[in-house]
Order: sequence, then structure tokens, then C-alpha cells
Amino acid sequence: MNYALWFQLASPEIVLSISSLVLLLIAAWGGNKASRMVSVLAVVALFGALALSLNFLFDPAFADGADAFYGQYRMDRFASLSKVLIFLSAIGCVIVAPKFFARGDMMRAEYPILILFASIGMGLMVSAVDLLTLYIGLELNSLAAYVLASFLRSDHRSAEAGLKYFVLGALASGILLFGMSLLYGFTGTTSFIGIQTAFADGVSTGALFGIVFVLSGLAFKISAVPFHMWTPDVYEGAPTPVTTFFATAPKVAALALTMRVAIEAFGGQQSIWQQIVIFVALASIILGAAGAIGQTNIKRLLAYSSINNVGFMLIGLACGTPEGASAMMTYLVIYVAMTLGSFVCVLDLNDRTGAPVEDIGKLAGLSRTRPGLAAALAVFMFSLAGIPPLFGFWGKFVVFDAAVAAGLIPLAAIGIAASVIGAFYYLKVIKVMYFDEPADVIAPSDSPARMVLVAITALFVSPLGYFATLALSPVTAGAAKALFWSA
Amino acid sequence: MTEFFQSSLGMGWGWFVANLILILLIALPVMLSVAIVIYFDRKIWASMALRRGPNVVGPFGILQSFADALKVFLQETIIPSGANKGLFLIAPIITFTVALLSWAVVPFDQDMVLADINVGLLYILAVSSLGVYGVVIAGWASNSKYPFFSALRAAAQMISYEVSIGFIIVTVVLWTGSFNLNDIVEAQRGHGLGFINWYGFNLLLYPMAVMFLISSLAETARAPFDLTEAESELVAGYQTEYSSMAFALFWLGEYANVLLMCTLNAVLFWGGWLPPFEWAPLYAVPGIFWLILKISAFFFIFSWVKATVPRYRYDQLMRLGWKVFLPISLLWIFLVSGYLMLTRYGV
Amino acid sequence: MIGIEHYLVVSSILFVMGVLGIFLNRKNVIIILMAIELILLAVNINLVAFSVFLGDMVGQVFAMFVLTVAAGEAAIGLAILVIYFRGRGTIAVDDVNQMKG
Amino acid sequence: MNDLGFPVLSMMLAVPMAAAIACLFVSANTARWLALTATLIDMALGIVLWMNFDIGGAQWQFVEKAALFDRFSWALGIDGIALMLIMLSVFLMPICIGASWEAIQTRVGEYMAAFLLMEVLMIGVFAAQDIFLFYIFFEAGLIPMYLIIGIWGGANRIYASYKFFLYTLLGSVLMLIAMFWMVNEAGTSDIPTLMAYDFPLEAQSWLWLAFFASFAVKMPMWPVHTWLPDAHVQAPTAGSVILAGVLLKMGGYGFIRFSLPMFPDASVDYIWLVFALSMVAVVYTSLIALVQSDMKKLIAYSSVAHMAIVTVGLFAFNRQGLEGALIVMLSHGLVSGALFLCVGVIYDRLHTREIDRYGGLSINMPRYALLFLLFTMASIGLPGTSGFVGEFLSLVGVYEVSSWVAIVSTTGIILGAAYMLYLYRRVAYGVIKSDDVAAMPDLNKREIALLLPIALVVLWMGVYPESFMAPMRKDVGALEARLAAAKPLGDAQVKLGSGPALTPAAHAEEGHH
Amino acid sequence: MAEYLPILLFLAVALLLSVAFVFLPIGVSRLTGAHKPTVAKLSEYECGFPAFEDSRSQFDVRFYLVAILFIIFDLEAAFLFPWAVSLEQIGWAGWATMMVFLFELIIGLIYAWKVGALDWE
Repeated sequence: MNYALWFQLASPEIVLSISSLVLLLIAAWGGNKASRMVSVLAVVALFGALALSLNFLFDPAFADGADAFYGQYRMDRFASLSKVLIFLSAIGCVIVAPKFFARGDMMRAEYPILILFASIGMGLMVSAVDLLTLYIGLELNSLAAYVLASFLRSDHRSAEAGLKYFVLGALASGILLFGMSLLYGFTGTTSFIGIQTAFADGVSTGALFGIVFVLSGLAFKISAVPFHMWTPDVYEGAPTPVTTFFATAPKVAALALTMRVAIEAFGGQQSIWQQIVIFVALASIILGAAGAIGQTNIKRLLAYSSINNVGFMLIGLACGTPEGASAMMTYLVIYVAMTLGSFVCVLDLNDRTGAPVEDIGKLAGLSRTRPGLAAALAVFMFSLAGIPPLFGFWGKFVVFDAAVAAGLIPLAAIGIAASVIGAFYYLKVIKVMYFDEPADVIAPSDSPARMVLVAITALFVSPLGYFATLALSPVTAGAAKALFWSA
Repeated sequence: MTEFFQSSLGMGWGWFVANLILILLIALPVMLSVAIVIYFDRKIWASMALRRGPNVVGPFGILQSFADALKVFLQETIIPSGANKGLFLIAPIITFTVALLSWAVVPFDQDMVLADINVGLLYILAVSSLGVYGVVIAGWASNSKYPFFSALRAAAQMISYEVSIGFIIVTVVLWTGSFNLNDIVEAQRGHGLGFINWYGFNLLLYPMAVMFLISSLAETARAPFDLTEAESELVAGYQTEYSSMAFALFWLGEYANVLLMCTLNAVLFWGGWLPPFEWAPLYAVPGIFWLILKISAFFFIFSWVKATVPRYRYDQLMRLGWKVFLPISLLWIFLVSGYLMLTRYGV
Repeated sequence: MIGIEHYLVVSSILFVMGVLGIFLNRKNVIIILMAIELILLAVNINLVAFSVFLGDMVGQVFAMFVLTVAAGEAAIGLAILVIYFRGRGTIAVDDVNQMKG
Repeated sequence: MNDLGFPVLSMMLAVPMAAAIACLFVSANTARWLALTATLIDMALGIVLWMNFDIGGAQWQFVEKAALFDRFSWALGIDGIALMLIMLSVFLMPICIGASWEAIQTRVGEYMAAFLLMEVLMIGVFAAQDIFLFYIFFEAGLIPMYLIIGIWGGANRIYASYKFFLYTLLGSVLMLIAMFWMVNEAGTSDIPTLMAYDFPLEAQSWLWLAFFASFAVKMPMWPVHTWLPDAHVQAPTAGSVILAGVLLKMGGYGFIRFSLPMFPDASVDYIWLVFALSMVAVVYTSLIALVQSDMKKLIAYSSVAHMAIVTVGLFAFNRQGLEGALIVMLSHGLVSGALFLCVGVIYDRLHTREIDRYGGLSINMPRYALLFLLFTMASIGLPGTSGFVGEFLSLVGVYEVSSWVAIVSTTGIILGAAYMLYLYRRVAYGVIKSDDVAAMPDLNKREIALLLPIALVVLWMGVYPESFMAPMRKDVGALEARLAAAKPLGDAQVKLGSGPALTPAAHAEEGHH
Repeated sequence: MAEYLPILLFLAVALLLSVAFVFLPIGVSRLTGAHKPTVAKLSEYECGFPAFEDSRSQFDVRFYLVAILFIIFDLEAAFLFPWAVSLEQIGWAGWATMMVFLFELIIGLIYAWKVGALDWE
């Protein structure tokens, strides 16, 4: 029992916990006037947690990862990479929020704090090596997320999004929990490695049900088909900064969690879950792409896009190899940048009264009125479609490479062919922005912070991003290796 | 007793008959004592107001309660036409059943308890919180405005004070290390200075004892916290639409709860069935006597308060619960557990 | 004698009732909240039963956490429902369709 | 590195890239000059490249290799074939810029940037030595072309741009999967190594089909050619030039670089498929071209027919066929580009491409009529022009394999003469139909400066093709050797050089193979 | 387990008693003829006036708030109970953990206090 080490391992969450509690008090005393200060401090705290996570990513002493709190929590390179992504997304979502909520005077000091709470939950999720920790982390994240979804209290759509998110999220948690209870009962343990050991002698029917329920619950959380139906509504209804958040950080956390559960807990029984994951991946790719085609709301479109992208990432998981896991992490990194960027672009689409514009048709001729923004959005769209030389291509590249290496050639072929469907609706956005006559609806940007974020993410997804692979590849490979430590 | 019946009737039936007798030995006296304490309540109240109180039926009016009981029993049961009939009748049943049920784990003397379960205190907490259902259902089913408001108030009030009661209980449990009520009583033997059988004597626990007493007033909606039936505002509270025995059951239930709270006060902080001092001659008196004495004392306090303290406003009531009791009890958990760690567990 | 399978059957029935309650219920969102609680109840039955049969405390600890989180969830759900009701004046499930997907 | 002492290929990529970025931020006129300068510099670099190319020397010259990261590297290098195609690109680019000088008046900076980006990607495709690098350049070309068609195109540009993008993308994604498999199998992504690698026979077939899907769309081969007429018609003039001049050559280049050397056995197996599609294309698209009323569409269909000659020549598997196909590619790049420019010239004046609106242009635009005639003749394949050399060699090559294919292909050439001459007659001869046509001025200096260089090169290629064939000869030889070595003594090979033409029965048998 | 059986029996007895108390008078009054319902008698009493609006109208949202706060705090107490009886076994680490938990709870309470969730005004 080395408490010092344990606290060191959990330091990102501890930092966030303490700071969020302090900020809560500041918010309580300062009220909404303090929201600016709270936002700034929240970003500082997230940067602190980020730095602490980065340390684990590169410190050779933690190359193999280490357990803490009696095998409840594990900090390894996989966890730290996921946390870096999560905290970065969270920082982005905190930064862009004040301007959005300033309209209607809805900015409240609780927003950054809820993001912090959710981040703690997500940190726990990606570090969980026990069903109990997993559940606590997941719920901490979800509870904060439900509130965030209905943050615009006066907006009907926001309340409806919150309600839908809540009901389906709670249902997902219930399904997940039921699966966990079965796993616990039929293996006699809640620790991932214990479950793996128990599965070494084969899987009983009850435990099989457990696996299926757990995977279904997780599929809900990552909004994979067939449990995706909540995504478009919630993405559309939730305030855009919150949607940005939903599309990035929790997705990273849930996907990372899914990977860890599948590989560490169910690692010995790959044949069982591989079929499920392959099905889910293909269904997500195809339905995500097909569903997006008729959409006229850009947030809904991006929601379907995220479903589609989750499908691609799951291909990496379906491989069940370290290469696949590494590819998935790479894809995640790029996905976060693309999604963050495109949502920040959406945030910047406001008409002259400052009201947000979400209708794709109203972006007509954006390339004339806002060339920079249009170019950035075009970059994100092409990148999401996976067209080289944009960096989004690299994500698909590594994922499909891993799939082919793992012998899943039909999966790869169908998946990549379906990506052409996806290209269709990404092209639609570009077409509207570049080919149509200007509708002149969108007002100039009033937020340098958003522009900076867009610029950073756009540069990352531009071909310049390939230079990042020099650093990224070893990191994701290390993360994947950490995941397979028990194998 | 169980063995006696089992030897003559066989295992199952013997157990059944023995326990049935025990249960009736608890339930009937409780009901009887409710009748008596209602009489005393009125008497004490009257005395404090320099009135006489009931003095017509029987010597000193001692049979007044029974006369009242007979009256309500013979009354017509009226179910308002707009009421939700089933729920309307279920509400008093719940209230009364729950009020009786808590007594199953109360120790009347050493090992004189119907069900000696190890989580007795939790059981009481759980069962008594069910009582709120009776109130809420009654208010809702009446389809009448004031009962409805009353029910809401009652619900909010009861759950608010349940929180602080929960935290207060933790301090006692910390000290005892058990949820068993018998253990809690036993642990108080010689607790103070080696010869005082009270937790309440303990300086750390004394504030908790006071808070518990006040909380029990609020929990049972007794004056000065009787906002649920504040006549001037809410007519007769959630019972407004009730009549006959249904109405009487609420009264029975309420007073049974009051008695239970008095008992809990006695058991948790004032030694339960133990005599006040660790002195051999006192043990000659049966434990149940001491317990009844303590219950009576607490009931007197309840009546005394009712007669003398003006009613709280609702916001004051809620403030007391959430802003005074809750923080203090949280702080006390820290103090008590810290003290125990330093003196007992941690070393 | 009552074995583990009896508990499993009960919990499965509760679970299915909960899930069906969410999907088949067209009347009231409050019922959905109750259905969710039903699902969590099923889980807790499972956990506690397994815990007793395995002679392992973890299940009961887990159940405790589930209880607490369920409470938090119910609290937040109610709060969201109140917000929703204030905006729309109804909590009928069929009316939760401003956004079509 | 190379003899020049500096990474010339990277330079050729970097110059237009830098100019492209710069174009986004400058005024319209500056952008024009900037783009012209950059393309001219690139052309100069191309000439340097050609001058320093060691004919008969190492197969891969000007090689640059820098490991980017584990999976692929910045590997550039050219052989003779790539050299010629790069030359074609850098030669056409300044002409495209010139052609857009006045035609494009909106968003000039972005337009120039898109074209410069196209140039980068085209050179990159031909110079890439790493299979994934090749893929990136190959695919990335979609983005600027999509924008060029979509933003500066004609009335129906949106449909055309979508069609272009999605057809090409769908074709090429499967190729990527095949590439993954190959790289996993061979353990390297180096193209020269892969060209020499013997892939398992059972896998070759699948791989070949995956690559074929991509190149056939790009080529374009019948029946996946339908995007081409739409794209051509809707694209601005310079876009059409680049599309016809260079982009279509990427398909042929792909066959030469990948399909044939990497999967020789599969290539042999699928000869029937390629020949069948090509024959249909030659006849069918020629007939369609005959009835077109839109000039650009006519030329677009003629491109499909010409590219079918290329595939026929390539899959003849002999020196004549291969060399012929290459020369057709080069020649068609020049000629069709020039024809589109010619269309552009009169389109700029009258803003219509309807053939019937014109007539008698030789009267008021004699210089134009002369150059147009030259290119028409080159397209037909008149001896003395570039078209003749390539088509002749291709047909000779394929005749050795199958006289039937040769005969059908020749039919296409005859039909080609028909529609081209028909076009020329209607546009240049006859009487001037309307006043606005009569008012059209003859070529100005800029237009002459655009068309004259092409005309000279077309004649040069027609008169002395050796200049162009020499650098490629060794590579064609290597390819032939590779095919011969891998090819079992199958029916196709037995017939090679066996003198008399094949009987129809023998051909049918081959088709069933 | 066996010690809980008397409670079950007690429950049965208590239910029986209360059901009898509720329904016996109803039966008796019908038999004795005391049961004479009239429209006026069966209408709601409320405060003596005829009701003039829906009795189950919307009510103050603060009641919800109290309910929500109760859920949270009461269930946190659920963690305290097992902790309280096992303090001896879990030692200082267990104590410190719970103190951290209580500390967080107190911060939550302070927050609720400051934003006015505990006010009834």
C-alpha cells in the first residue's frame, strides 16, 4: 500500500477534483459574475491535469503502467493518452462556451465546473480496471452530461435533448450494469484481469449474456448502431458548446473504455466479441453515412458523422491486435481534432443578430463572405471524409491497414467502400459553401478565441498533421502495448 | 415461551403461536398506551394553560379517550365523491401499519425484544420513513386542496428531518459499533464516569441528544413543527376529509410514532431499559419499568413543548433542518469519529 | 430451497419489465423514470444475490454504489423533467418529439 | 540525391505549392502572374530534369528518400515514363494558366491556387516511389478538381463535380485496401521493390481487380466513363485541359506502374476483360461522339475512345504496344488539351459550345482555323503528327496478339476521323451563319502563345518521336521482360509473333479464359 | 435470517388490524343504518366553501428541490452506516477516506446553501 504512488498515479483526477470543488465554492459566492474567472481557472486546472497525464505518457518509469487503490485504478500510457485527449477537448469546450452563452445571458459559472466533473469521470473511465471504477466514472460523466445537455433552460430543444439523453443514457447504464452484475456473478470478480482469468476456462452462458449486455451498454455510450438513435436529437438540441463536448471527450472516454473492457476483461474470448464489434462497426459506418444524407441541420449532420466515425474506429478494435488498438487511438486523436474544429466552426456561424445558424442551406456562399471559416470547414469536411492529403485520411489509413493485417479484408473492403457514401454528404456542405450563390446570412466572427481554435485544429488536420505522426505513432503504439500488457 | 409452545404444538405452529402472542403483547399495549397518552397530553396541555382538561368521562376524565374511540368507531365513514377511493382507504392503513411495525425491534428489557436483528436501528429508520407514504397518499387521494398542501408540507418536512436524524444516529452507532438496539443500550452501561448509564451524559453526544429530541418533534410533526395541520392555514391538514376509524387510525399512528420517538430518544441516548445509574439496587426494578419511565418523561417534554412553544413558520422549519442540524450533525460525525479514532480505534 | 436461479429469474423479469416500460410506455415520462429505477433494482437484486451466494462482499458494496448513483440519477432526471415541463407544459412521451430523427 | 546536387523533384513540388499558398492571399492580377511564374519555373525545372536524365542509365533517377515514419517515406524518383508524363504536366500547366488569364474573373487567387495544387499533385503522382505516397497524391487530386469544376464550372457544374468526385473516390478506395495487403505481404511500400515482387497467384487476381477499379475509372474505360463528358463539359477550359491532358493519363500510368509489373499473371488472365471493354469503348464512344452537338462533349467522348486505344496497346504485352500506348498518352495529352483550348477560344467569344451556332470560322478567323485543323488532324492520327505514331504502334502491337481487336480498334480510328472532320467542317467551313459569329476576332497574341507551342510539340512528336521514346525505351524493355518472365506460356503468348492473324475461334477461346 | 420472520408476522398482524379498523366501521355503519350518503356529505370539505379550482394544481417547485436534496443527502448517509460499524477494521485510511467524502458533501451543501437551494423564500 504505497499511498504516495497511488496519489501520484491518480494525480490528474485529484487535481481536477480539488479544483472543481474550489471552483464550485467560488461559483457559489461569486454567482454568474464569477463565470469568467471560473472558466479561466477551469482551463488552468485542465492544463494542470493535462501536464500530469503527459508526464505518464513519456516517463519511462511508467512504461508498463501501474495499479492503484487495490487494483481499482490503473495508470498506463493508454490511459494517459486518452486523458490527454479528453482534457484537451474539455479545454476547447470551456474556451468556446462564454461567447455562445453570452447571448441571452445564459453563461453560468457551473458550466466549466460541470465540464470538470465530467472530465474527472472520464479520467476514471479510461483508468478503470474494475467494473466498480468503471461504473462510477461512467456515471460521474453521465450525470454531469445530462445537466449540460439541458443547460439552456429556456430553450425547449435543450430541455428535450437533456431529457432524451437522460432517459437513454440511464437505460444504457442499466443495461451495462445488468451485464456487469451477470459478469460478477458468473466469474466471481469485478476486476478486469480477474474476469480474464475466469474466462480462461471458457465462458458460461450467464457470462456470455453479461458480455453482450456490457457491450450493448457501451455501444449506447459511444453511439454505435444499433444504439445510436439518441445521438442526432441530442446533438441538435444541446447547446453547441455542449454538443462539441459530447462529440469529443466522452466519445474518447467511452471508446477507450470499450477497448479496455474488450481487450483486458474479455481478452481471452476474442472470438465472442469480435463478431459483435464487426457487426456494430459496419452498421455504424453504413447507417451513419446513410442517415446523414438527408440532413439539413449541420449539427445533426455532424452527429451522423460521429456515428460513422465511431464505426471506423471500431474496425480498429475488431482487429483485436495491438496494431488495431494503436490505429484506433490514432484515429481518435485525429477525430477529436476534426470534430472539435468543425463544431467550433459551427459555433462561429451566427447571423447578424447573433443567433446561431444551423441550417446548412444558409451557409450558401460562405466561401465569399467568410473565406477563412469556409476553408477551415472545408478542410474538416474533406478530412472527415478521409480524403488525402488531409490528416483524416491517416486515421482511416492506419485503421484499415490494421484490419488488413489482421485478415479482416472483407470488413475493410466494405467499410472503405461505405466511406464513399460518407463523402457524399461532406461534399454537400462544401458544395453549399463554395458553389452556391452567397446567401449572406452569416455575420463576421466576434470571437478571436474561436478563430484561434479553428486555426489550430485546421492546421492539425491539414497535411501538416502528418508531421505529427512522427510523435503520434510511437505514442499510440505505446498506448496499445499498455493495453495488451496482460495478453 | 417459544420452546414451551413448540414442545406442545410442534416446531412450526409452536413458533407461530408464540410469536403471535408476543406480537399482540406489543401491539395491544401500544394501542392502549396511545389512548392513555392522548389523555395525558390533553391533561398536561390543559394544566399548563390553567385549565382542567377532560374531566367528565370516568374519574378525572380518564375514560375520555375510550369514549372518543367508541364515538369514531360508530361514526359513518365518508369517502368524498371526488376522492381516489382505493388510495383514500389505503393511506390510513399504511400509516397505522408502519407505526406499529417499528416496535418489532424495540428492546423493552434485556433480551426482551421480538426480533433481535443486528440492524435494528436501520430497520426503524427505514420503516418509519415509509410513514410519509401514508401522509402523501392521504393528501393526494382526498382530492382537496388543503390536504394536498398539507401532504406536500408533511413530506418535505419529514424527509428533511430524516436526513439529520440519519446523521445523528451515525454518531451513536460510531460509539457503539453496532446497529443492534440492545447493543446500543448495553454499551451505555457505565458510560458516564463509570456509573452513569447514559450516552447523553457524554459531552460529545449531548448536543446530538438535544438535536435528536428536536428532530423527533419535527419528524412526528408535533408542535412547534405541526405545520401539516396548522389549523389556521390548512384546516385539519391531510386528515381534513377523513372521518370515523380512518381518521382515528391516523391519530393512533401519529401517537404511536410519538411514543416510538420517545422510546428511541430513551434507547439511543438515555440508557433505554437500563436504570440511570450503575448501582445494584436499581437493577432490582425490572428494565421495562425504567424504559416506560423514560418514555413518559419524554412524552411529558413533548407535551410541555406543545403547550408552551409557538409554532414555527415553514421557512424557519426548513432552515433549522437544512442549515442548522445538517451541518452540525456532519461536523459531529467528524468530531465523534475523530475522537474515537484517537482514543479507541486508531491506536 | 431457493437457489441463485430464482433470484436471477426475478431480476431478469424486473429488468425486462423496466426495458419494456421505457419502450412501450407512451404516456408519461415519469413512468420512464420509474422503469429506470426498476432496471437498477433488478441489477441490485442480482448483485446482492450473487454476493451472498459467492460469499463475497464486493457485490453488496457495488449495490450500495448503484443505489447512490441511481438516486443521483433520479434527482437529475427529475430536475430535467421539471425544466422540460416548465417549457412545454406536458410530460407525455409522444410530445417529446420536437426534433425528428 | 542526384547529379544536380539538389532535390529537383521536391523542388518541383515545392515551387507550385508555395505559390499556391501565396495565391490565396494576393490580389487577382498578382495571383495570375505568380501562378504563371511558378509554372514556368516548374517547366524550367522539368527541362533541367530532361536534360540531365541519363538515357539508358539507371532505371530510377533523381531518387530522393527520406523516412517519414515507419509505414511510408518521402520517396521520389522517376524513370523515363514518369519523366515524359511529368514533362507533359509542366508543359501544359503554364498554358492552362494562360488560358484562364481572362476567362476567369472571379476568385482568381483561389483558382490559381487550385491549379497550382493540381500541378503539385500531378507531379507527385508520377514521381512517387512509395505506394502510399502515390495514393495520397492520386486521391488528393480530387479536391482541387472538385473545386475547379464546382466553383468555376458551367451551369450543371454541381452534378458534374459530384459525379467526378464520387466515381473516382469509389474507384480508388478499394485500391487502398489492396495496397495494404501488398505492403503487408511484401513488407515494403517501395514501388520498385513491389514491381519486382511476385505476389501469390491466387491473390493477384483480387489485387488486380482492386487496382483496375481505380484506374479504369480514372482512365476512363467504358462503362465507368460517364463522369468524364459531364466533368469536361462543365469544367472551365483550363480544367478540361488538365483533365484530359494529365489526369486521364494517371489511369494509364497506373496500369504501367502497378497492374502490369506487379500482377503480371493476373494481367494476363484479365486480358479478355480489358480488350472487351476497350473495343466497346472505341466503337461505342466514337459513335456517340458523332452525334454530339456540344463541342466539348464531342472531344470528351473522343478522349474515351483514345484512351481505349491506350489500354489495348498496354495489354498487348509487347514493345510496340507498350510504346505506342505511351505515345498515345502523351500525344492525346497535348492534342486533346489543345482542342479544348480551341473550344475555349471561341467559347470566350460567343459563350456557347453549340456546334450549330458556328460555321465559316475559316473566313474571319484564319489563324484559328489553321491551328484547329492541325490539332484535328493530330487527333485523327494523320502521319506527321503525334497522333499517328502512337496509334500506329499500338495497333501494330495489338495486331500481334489479336487481329480482331486490332480491326475493331482501327474502326474506332476511322470513326474518329469521321467525327473530327465532321466537327471541323461544321465549325470552320461553310458560311457564317450569324452576325455575332462574323464579329468574332481572330486569335490574339496570348492565344497564339498558348496554342503555338503545343502545335510545335505535336509536329515534333510526329516527325521525330525518338526524342520522346528514347528515355522510355529501357523502361518499356524492363516491363516487357517482367511480363515475359511472369507470363506462363499461355495462349496469348503463344500467339505472339506467330505470324498470321488469329482465327475468330481462337479468339473466342481466349475470351473464355 | 430467522430473526426477521417475526417481523413478517408482525407485518401481517398489523395489516390485519388496520384493515379491520378501516373496514369494520364501514360494514357496521351499513348494518346499523348509519350509512346515509348525500351529495353534500360526499363533496370535499376543504375549508367549508365549495371548491373553485382544481385541487391538484401546480405547486411550488421547491418541494421538488427538497426531495432532490433529500435523495442525495440521505443516500450519502447510506455510506456512513457501514463505515460507522466497521471503523475499527478500516483504521485511519478508512477514516480519512470518509472524511474526504464528508468534506465533499459539505462543499455540496455549502454550494446548495449559497445558490439558495435551501432557502424557502
